[in-house]
Amino acid sequence: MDRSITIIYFAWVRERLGVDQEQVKLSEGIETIGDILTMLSDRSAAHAEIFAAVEKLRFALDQDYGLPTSLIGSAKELAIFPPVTGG
Amino acid sequence: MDRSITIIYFAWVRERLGVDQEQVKLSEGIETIGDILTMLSDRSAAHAEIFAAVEKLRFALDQDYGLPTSLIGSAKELAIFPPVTGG
Amino acid sequence: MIRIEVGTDDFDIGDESLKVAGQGGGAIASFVGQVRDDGNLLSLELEHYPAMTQKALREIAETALSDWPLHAVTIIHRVGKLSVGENIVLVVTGSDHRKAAIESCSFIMDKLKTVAPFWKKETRADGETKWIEERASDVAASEKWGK
Amino acid sequence: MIRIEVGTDDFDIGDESLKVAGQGGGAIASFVGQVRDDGNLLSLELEHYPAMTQKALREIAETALSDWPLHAVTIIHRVGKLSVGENIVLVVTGSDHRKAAIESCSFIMDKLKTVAPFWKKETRADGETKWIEERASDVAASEKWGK
Repeated sequence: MDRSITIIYFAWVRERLGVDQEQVKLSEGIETIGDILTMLSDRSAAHAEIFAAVEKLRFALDQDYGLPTSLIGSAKELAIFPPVTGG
Repeated sequence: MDRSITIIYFAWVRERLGVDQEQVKLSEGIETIGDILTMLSDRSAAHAEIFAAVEKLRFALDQDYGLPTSLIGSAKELAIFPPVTGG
Repeated sequence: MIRIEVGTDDFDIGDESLKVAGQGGGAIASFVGQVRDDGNLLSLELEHYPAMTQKALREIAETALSDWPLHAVTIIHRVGKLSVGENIVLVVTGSDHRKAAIESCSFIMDKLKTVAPFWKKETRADGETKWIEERASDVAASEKWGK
Repeated sequence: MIRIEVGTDDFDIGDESLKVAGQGGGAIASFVGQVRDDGNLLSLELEHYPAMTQKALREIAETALSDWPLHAVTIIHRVGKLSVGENIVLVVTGSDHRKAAIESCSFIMDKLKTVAPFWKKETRADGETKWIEERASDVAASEKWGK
């Protein structure tokens, strides 16, 4: 089974990574949001630094909030962003 | 000293008494709102009946809320009305 | 800073909000009370005690201004005959902070209901009229502020 | 019953209040948030997560409708570049009861601030830009509702 997921970034996460979104293949053993973060941390120093401070990030799987421990399941989109500041 | 005060009525108090306002002379010994109510109760059966149920009434002396025990002092106007229902 | 209007004229919520917003702060809260259609209500007759109304409303506004960090307070209350769906009362508060704006707007309405000398007489579809009575829930809402 | 708008267009508080009032009830509460002039702020850039924003706002509105006796809820949130004094957000709630209207309006704003996927980047008069950070007071305000 060849799973993949779209990762999208917002606000300073997007700016510091320099990308809006990226597509990643989910190899065997990648089951949670945390697993994806670990995997993405290999991509660049910026990825590693940002994803190390997980308490500064928020996550949404297919537009529903999730936690690093949340299972990816069949989600097609993982959004990674700072705490929201609208209103 | 010949003191007098204007009594003004609102809402159902006004309607049941059939008068908007009346002028009364304050004879010696009339010191509180309650004293005025007692004195006015002699004027008609409606006066007596309405002023007997003092808990259904509110009072303002020169546009400030008062109680039956409040001293009239040099007030020029006593308003007698039901609990307010604006808004 | 404080704007109080009592009269028969209607008001425009948008205009009044803009005026409050123009006095600074990024948080504007407002409340509008209208004559509510409850099935067979036709209209209300709003009576007031003119010499006392302005004073009572101003005191409420001043308390709000001293107890919350507000830039502006507007209170408009209509009198006379008002039909179902018509505006009765408008309160607008402006602050730097939404909590201050919303809380003070709520406070002003609660106090206005129990302190400002207005009385409503309703006319039903069958022509019957009745003076509206004070509600215990309004008294409780007013007292909970402890001021 | 629920009206959600997210876009660059401005809104008219008066129009939106009228629309809510037209759906019944005599109590209409509203809150407007604007870009606040703090001395040297020039503008804000509002970014959002389009696929999630509508959904998040709708869920907040639905919670309000299930927890308070409301006739209508309107939430409008602007995105893009907004200068000092411009409108950012509008919430309007309509009910038979002022307590329900005001409380639910406050609830919606508190939740919107902490749940809806919007981010603000400020530009100062000297050209410096900075992403605004979450405030502990907003988190506390949101959590106090326990829902």
